[in-house]
Amino acid sequence: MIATSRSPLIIVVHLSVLLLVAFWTLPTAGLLISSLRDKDQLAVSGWWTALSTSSQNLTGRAASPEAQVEKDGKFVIAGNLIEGGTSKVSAFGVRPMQPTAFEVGTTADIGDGQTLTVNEDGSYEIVSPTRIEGTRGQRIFYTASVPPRFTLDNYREVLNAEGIGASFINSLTVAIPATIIPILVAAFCAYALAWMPFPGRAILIAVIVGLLVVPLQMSLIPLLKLYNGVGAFFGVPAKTYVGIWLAHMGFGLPLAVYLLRNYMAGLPREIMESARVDGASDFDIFVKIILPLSFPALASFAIFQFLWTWNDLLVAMVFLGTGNNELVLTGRLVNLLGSRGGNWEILTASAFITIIVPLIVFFSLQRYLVRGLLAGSVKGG
Amino acid sequence: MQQLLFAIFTMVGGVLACVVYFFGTNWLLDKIFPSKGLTGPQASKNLRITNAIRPWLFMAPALFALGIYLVYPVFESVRLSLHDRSGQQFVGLSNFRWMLGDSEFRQSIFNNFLWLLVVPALSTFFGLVIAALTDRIWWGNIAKTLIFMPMAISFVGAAVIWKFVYDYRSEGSEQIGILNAIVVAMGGQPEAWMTIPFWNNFFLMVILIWIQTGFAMVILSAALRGIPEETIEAAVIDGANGFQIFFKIMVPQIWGTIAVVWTTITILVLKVFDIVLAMTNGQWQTQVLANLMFDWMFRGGGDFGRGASIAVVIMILVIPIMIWNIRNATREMER
Amino acid sequence: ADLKFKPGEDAKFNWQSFEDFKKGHDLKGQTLTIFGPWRGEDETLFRAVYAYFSEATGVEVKYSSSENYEQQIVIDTQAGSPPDVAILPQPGLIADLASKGYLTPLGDETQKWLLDNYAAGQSWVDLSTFKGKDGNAALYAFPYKIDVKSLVWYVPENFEDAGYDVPKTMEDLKALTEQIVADGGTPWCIGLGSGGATGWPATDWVEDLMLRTQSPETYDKWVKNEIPFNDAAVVGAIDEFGWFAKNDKFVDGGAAAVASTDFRDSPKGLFASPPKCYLHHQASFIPSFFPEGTVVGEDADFFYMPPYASKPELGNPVLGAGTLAMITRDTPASRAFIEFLKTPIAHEVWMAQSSFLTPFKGANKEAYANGPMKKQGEILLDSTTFRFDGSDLMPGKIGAGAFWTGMIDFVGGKSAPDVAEGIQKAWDAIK
Amino acid sequence: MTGLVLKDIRKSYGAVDVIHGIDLDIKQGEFIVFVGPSGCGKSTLLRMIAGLEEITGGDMLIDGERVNDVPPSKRGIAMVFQSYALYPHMTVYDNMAFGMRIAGESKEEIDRRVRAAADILQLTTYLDRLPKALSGGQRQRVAIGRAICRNPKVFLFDEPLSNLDAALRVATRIEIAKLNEQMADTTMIYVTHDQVEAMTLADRIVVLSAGRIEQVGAPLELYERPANLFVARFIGSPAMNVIPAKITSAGAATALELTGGRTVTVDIATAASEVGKVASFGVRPEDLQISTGDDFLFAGTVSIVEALGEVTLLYIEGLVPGEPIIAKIPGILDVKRGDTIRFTADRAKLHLFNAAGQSYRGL
Amino acid sequence: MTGLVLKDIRKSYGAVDVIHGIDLDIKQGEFIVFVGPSGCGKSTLLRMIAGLEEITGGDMLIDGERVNDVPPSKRGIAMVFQSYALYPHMTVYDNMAFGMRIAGESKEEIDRRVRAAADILQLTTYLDRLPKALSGGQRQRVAIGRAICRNPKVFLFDEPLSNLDAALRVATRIEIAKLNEQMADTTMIYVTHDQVEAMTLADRIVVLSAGRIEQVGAPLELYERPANLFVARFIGSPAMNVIPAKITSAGAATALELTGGRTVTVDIATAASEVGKVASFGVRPEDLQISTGDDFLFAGTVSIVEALGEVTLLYIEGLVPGEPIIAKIPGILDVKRGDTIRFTADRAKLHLFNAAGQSYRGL
Ligand SMILES: Nc1ncnc2c1ncn2[C@@H]1O[C@H](COP(=O)(O)OP(=O)(O)OP(=O)(O)O)[C@@H](O)[C@H]1O
Ligand SMILES: Nc1ncnc2c1ncn2[C@@H]1O[C@H](COP(=O)(O)OP(=O)(O)OP(=O)(O)O)[C@@H](O)[C@H]1O
Ligand SMILES: [Mg+2]
Ligand SMILES: [Mg+2]
Repeated sequence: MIATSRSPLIIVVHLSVLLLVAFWTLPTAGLLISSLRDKDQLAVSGWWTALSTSSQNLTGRAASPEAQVEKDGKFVIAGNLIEGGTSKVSAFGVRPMQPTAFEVGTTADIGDGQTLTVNEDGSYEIVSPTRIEGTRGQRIFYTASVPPRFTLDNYREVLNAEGIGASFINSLTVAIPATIIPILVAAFCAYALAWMPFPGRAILIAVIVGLLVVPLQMSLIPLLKLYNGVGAFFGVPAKTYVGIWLAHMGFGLPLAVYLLRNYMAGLPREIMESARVDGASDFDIFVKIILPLSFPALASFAIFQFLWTWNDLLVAMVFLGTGNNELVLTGRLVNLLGSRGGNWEILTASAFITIIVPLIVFFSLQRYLVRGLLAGSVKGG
Repeated sequence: MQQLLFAIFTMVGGVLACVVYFFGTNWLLDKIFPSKGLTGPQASKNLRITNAIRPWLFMAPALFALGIYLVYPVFESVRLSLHDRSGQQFVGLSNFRWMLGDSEFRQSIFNNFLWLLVVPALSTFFGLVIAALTDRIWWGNIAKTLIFMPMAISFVGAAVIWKFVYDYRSEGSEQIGILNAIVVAMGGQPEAWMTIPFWNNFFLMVILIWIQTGFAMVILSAALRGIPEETIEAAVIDGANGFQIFFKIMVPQIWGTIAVVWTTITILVLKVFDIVLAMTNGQWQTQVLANLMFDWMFRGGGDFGRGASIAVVIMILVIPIMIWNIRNATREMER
Repeated sequence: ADLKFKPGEDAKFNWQSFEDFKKGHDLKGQTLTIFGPWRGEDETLFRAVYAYFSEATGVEVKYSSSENYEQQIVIDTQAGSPPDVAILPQPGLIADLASKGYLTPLGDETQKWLLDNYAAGQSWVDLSTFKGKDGNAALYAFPYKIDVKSLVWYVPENFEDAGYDVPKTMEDLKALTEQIVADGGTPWCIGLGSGGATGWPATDWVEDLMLRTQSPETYDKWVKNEIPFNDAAVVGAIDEFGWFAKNDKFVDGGAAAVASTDFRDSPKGLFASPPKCYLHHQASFIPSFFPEGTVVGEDADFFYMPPYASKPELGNPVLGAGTLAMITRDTPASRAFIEFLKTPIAHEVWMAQSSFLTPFKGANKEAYANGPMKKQGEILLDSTTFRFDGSDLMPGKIGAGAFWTGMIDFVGGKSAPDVAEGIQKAWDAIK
Repeated sequence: MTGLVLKDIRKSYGAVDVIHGIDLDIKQGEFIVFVGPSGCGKSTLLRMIAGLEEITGGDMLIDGERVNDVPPSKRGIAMVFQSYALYPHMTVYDNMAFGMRIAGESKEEIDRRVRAAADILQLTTYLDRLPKALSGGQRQRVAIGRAICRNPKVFLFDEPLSNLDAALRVATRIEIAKLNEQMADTTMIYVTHDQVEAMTLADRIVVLSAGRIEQVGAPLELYERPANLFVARFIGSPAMNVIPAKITSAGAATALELTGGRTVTVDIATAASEVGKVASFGVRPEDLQISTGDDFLFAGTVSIVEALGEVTLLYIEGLVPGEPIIAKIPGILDVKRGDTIRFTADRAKLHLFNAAGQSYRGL
Repeated sequence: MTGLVLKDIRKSYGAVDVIHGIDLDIKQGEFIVFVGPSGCGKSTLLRMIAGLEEITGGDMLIDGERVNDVPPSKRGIAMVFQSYALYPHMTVYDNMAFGMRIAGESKEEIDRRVRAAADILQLTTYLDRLPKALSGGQRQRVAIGRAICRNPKVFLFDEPLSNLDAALRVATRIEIAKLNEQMADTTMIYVTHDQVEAMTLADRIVVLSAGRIEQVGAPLELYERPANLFVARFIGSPAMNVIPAKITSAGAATALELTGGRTVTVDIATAASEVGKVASFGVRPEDLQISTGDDFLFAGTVSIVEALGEVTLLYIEGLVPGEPIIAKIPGILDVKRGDTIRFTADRAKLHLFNAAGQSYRGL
């Protein structure tokens, strides 16, 4: 480590990273806060307002006339608009168009000789000279300062959903082998493409790059056809875990091979030569030298492949099925949203629930992105 | 519990099968053409044979999977692109003729070029800068995790996030989109960002950049850490400042990886459609090729012929990148 | 299986039909896979329904759904692994499946059944008849679970407060609109946003107005593009929609907000304090997006989108949508399932839960879970004309594409003839 | 202008202490050579001076100013790395020009200086090559070229010539010496394993051992008056022969009894208190001469004869078990294995160390 | 069992020809040292023998069998790389054990051999370290250890000692020599820049220059009878002094007129036809002696005095313009810059080369 850590430049570095991080996390922060908010609040106020006390126009409803009591010949309905909250009411009204017509504490005439009083603490009293008719309570419009209010209900709802645990395991069953298998397969292929001479190597590399572009949607139908055919031929179900692993492997391979080959090609030739002189076969070299030295690349790819398979819905739906026993976590969560997908609160909460596993994977694999892995191996330019 | 056992069993089985293949075939190859212990011409002949076979052994599973999962669909796409909507009747190039006359297609091509120009460059740039900056500060890993987060967030989540950014409420009512809230707070007029033609493309691109920077960062971070420390020390001694070290010493040394990241994101951009689908579905002139293809394939029953012909166009667009990569690879091998 | 309502227990259910069905079908040990659009709450409700089917026949039902169900069904049928029964809300998609030969005709008997038992039976038969692979039209689908779209939502107390009455004619509705503006309020909340499907709520408006300004036959021609999209009739309807949506004073947020406000968020304006609007045109499903605790019928209510007094000959047209069940793999179980859908009990069980409307005359209206549902059901039963959501009937590229986009452009400022011409061009392109 | 001062400099890597406290005062313009066994901390010390390695303890002063926390680029140094540390993506030319470009020198000046350096180092034909297409020695020359192209206050060389052939080595060494002469104000610190380099180049040599300074002094001083056994053995090749002895009489000259029983007198003064103590008697191989007469220092049997042309090395068994005495006799000798030979040496050139290894000369 | 045969071996990198056709016959068990200027192709040649570099032209035979296409692992070699090429992710121990593990040796055997090698190379305390925590010399020792742990037919060493200090160098050199003795059947090929190493270790030295062999021979042969000017100058340090001359009379002894005008007689036979031709007269610095009498070879002014302790180097100007004559005189001299000194030398030790640089001795 160079002893420059105290230079003034480092402050600039800290600041710019802070800025970038802020920029990158701001939207996500919004999601996080939203996921902790009350579902009705989401659509009416910005998430950042949730952090501070805000003044809001709210609508409450007085208790229904059944609750009236007769007091001194008058009929009284009393109660509190703010149940168990710490909000403070500043104004109220009885007509929707004038929600702030009256100051707190004052008494408003609401017609038919009835009066309404609302206090700062939200308590109200309707006094009527005659028995109050009807089945519904009087609407009361009031302005209240609402302190920040967060709830874990959204998470509770998502986590309590039926079958979520099974889906979690399904997702892992899909994602773990679908990460490890392609890495192994791709690493072998990448090694061959990087260090084993054979005719047509460059073309093959280019073809693999080209395959990166094949749109997933194009392959679904022919592949499912193939699966069905194979399944029918062997008398096994067409939609199996093996099937989806292979599918994820197929779709992830071009990138894996491309990334890994690039990395492996950059390893110092002398190390490989030295191993070769030591009598190591290609297989030995690959397993004992290349794999350990490629950890940074393997880890980076593992992070991404895991992430894709974990967050994938389409491939799982097509190749694993949508039944209850096969449904992956993303599928389960999307189903929670209902047919029209409008439940922002569930969306936000489930987004954070799904993000956790990939983040754990990222965090634990990040330490393999090590510096100086090759230090000390060769001398020279 | 039973499910868990099944899950573990299948996982172990799957991974084991893969390991067994590689070890097994190699063992077999060495058994059939032994060279250990042997000497003389037989050994070197066997060696030549194994050396010729082994690369293919190493690549076989990958090539097999690529062949089935990607190459075969490519041919299928080409076939479909020459057929009518149901894929039954051969129609020659008429799908392509239609395409050229379709204004939505032209719009998509134009937009795609915008995307290709902006997104890979900016994602790679930000990824690189962040990877380099976070490398040297103590909370770098935390910063990286935060910047990586968009990558990890599921797509539905990302769509909600950006809804809360770009949301538009009329003037006077409370804004729940932060962008408009800021604009309003600074005294401006709220805008319906998604509906401003041309510029809305860029608002969509921001989302992809926001996501893909994490990708670029991780890959480039791995590459940056592979740079020999001594060369940086030497540059420090040579009097280079941070910027010079970054641009003149570090960047050139990981140029290959930068190219890889750039290529990957470029290709991803060619395929991008979920952002457009979720945010505008190509309306307000934000259509892109992949979404157009998706539209034709699956919307309301689908026209496979046209969908596939758009897919073919997407695949054709990648050819320059392939050529460029062939060149790189051959140059590398001359080392 | 767990049955939500014990057979024989509640008189409002037609248990006899259940017992009869049970007698006629014994398919023990078979399974039936159903692929449908219902997820979340709807899925739970539907599970309660097919539990009776399982109970009656012994068939094990596997239901699944998907966010991308349109894509999924295309892929599954194309690849040759379809579900046994598919239930889809899009006639256009069904038409395509039928024309590619993936569906099994339901037969004349079913057709007759529909004609006899569904209100406006011919409308339903027409809706469910498609051309097969052989080019012959046949009944391929069975409508089940209908949404009524011709509804205008409002808050009765706000009306009371302001002294407004529920309009009975379109002229009244327009007058009310102007009245509200005059009173300093904003009459409408209109939101067309829906992510990738942005624009569809506007198509409902246009269709509703089509049915109120033109004959059902014209509507049908329009949907089939037998009259061009830029026909004066259509342009008129679009302009009629424009009268509401393109007037900054008439809509909350002004015309600019219409396109970008999410349809899920827009009804919330009704309940704001002070109210951001008084009226909202949307289908029967919308209460799920009302603020929590809102009681339909009390806190919020709806009225039938009124017809023009000046066009009495058009009667009471109803625009709706719904899901149609079809056999994608012909097995005894899937046949039995269609038969099951013909029993009143299959309708009543869902009616008794919530959010289900049926034109099935044989189902007991009393089974509806609440007043508003019943009221909607009556709208459906009283309709003189029922027309399915036109955009769903048009080819996907139009009904779920150009039409949406066109409407966005329209509220964004383009003129109706321009927009209509553009859509027609797109339509020409896919012919 | 006091040059470079190291005050109790220490370095540890985690728990491993590598430098144990170095005190050194280097005058401006001085040429200092660090020598010492492999792994004794020479590179580490150099890297600390350069600012590449954090200083665990102690102070480093350049021109009187504490530079512990000054970044390398501000210390005005140029360095040749033991592992070359060439920029792999730059041609030889660019490698050498990089520092000057950074410093903003004019194009002509850069070209002039690069070509001059390339000329000296015989690199002119390789200027357009990338480092990976160079041989080991060529790479090392590029590394040297990179340093001498610049104009620093302090030059740091870490074994700059180890991969060069003899002729080139001599030539480059002379270039460095010239450079040192031309740039009288420039301090040079040089790590080498080559005795000749150390002796010819150094104003002062610093002998390090396991992270400590053993002796600092002018080359000849170290050669003639090593402060202790370590230095005595380390300077000079082959190493000084050391023979266990006992002091039999003290005074201006000291008499010893060697293990073999022979008595030797050395021109070194010892105190009377030393009589009877165990000591080590040292004589350099090149100071031994073959004696034909009876007046010899000791005798032994030749076990190995190494004829190097110019000199012949004789390995003599018999005096110290397991450790042959080496004699370096000019010319090509007619000596065979097994011959018994008597050796003599100039009394003034003999060395004597006490049991702790300290030289009696210094005491 | 005929060892290693190189037949017209050639190598080019693209358009650059690096090895121009090498013919060499190495007997089994022989110790061959390659020397030559930096960049002359030593490493390349070694790498071709190892099978790491493709052979552009010619044949390579091991034990009579053409091995051009045999991969390295089948050639039965061990190699010490000039750039170490350690496995960075393995500890020192694992680095050394790797080859044996691949070969499937028993655990005990591996441990025994690794520890033995570590012991010799003073690496025992570093066995658990990774290469990056080692000093340059330690890394080099690991590289050597890795090679000597194995039991190959052919050992290839590419400058294995360049980063070691003198003492360790001598010790390791002796170990290598011992190894060579113990493994009489093992061929060793060794690249070095160190004359002493070359002279002491080699059975035969191969002098390379720019991809060609200049001379092959036993060490002393090369020293005493260099085939040409190149070898004459290359072997020996400082290099042989070469003075332009004209042959004035031929015969069993040859008389020359040097540039200075002085006439010198050399004990080398020349043909009469050579009289009047331009030639080069050579004398090694260590063969020059200071003459006090009148019978001197030549005289000159001292420009530099380098006192190395054991010897003193005198740089004499005046004879060849721009190229000082160097004299290496034993001991410490009392000579100052500017002194004029006369030198003499043994006539038998003088050298004479023709205009093409070929030695007259060999002709
Ligand atoms: N990849 C390459 N492309 C072109 N020339 C090369 C390449 N590799 C080496 N050379 C050249 O080949 C020549 C021989 O290199 P080699 O490494 O064999 O030299 P060497 O004798 O080992 O030198 P040294 O003693 O400096 O290590 C050198 O001049 C070098 O510049
Ligand atoms: N990162 C490290 N961790 C632990 N010990 C280290 C580390 N780096 C170096 N060392 C040890 O520090 C000691 C001094 O190393 P240094 O490189 O300074 O030696 P040197 O004198 O330059 O040796 P050489 O002549 O072999 O290059 C060595 O014993 C080495 O093993
Ligand atoms: Mg060192
Ligand atoms: Mg070399």
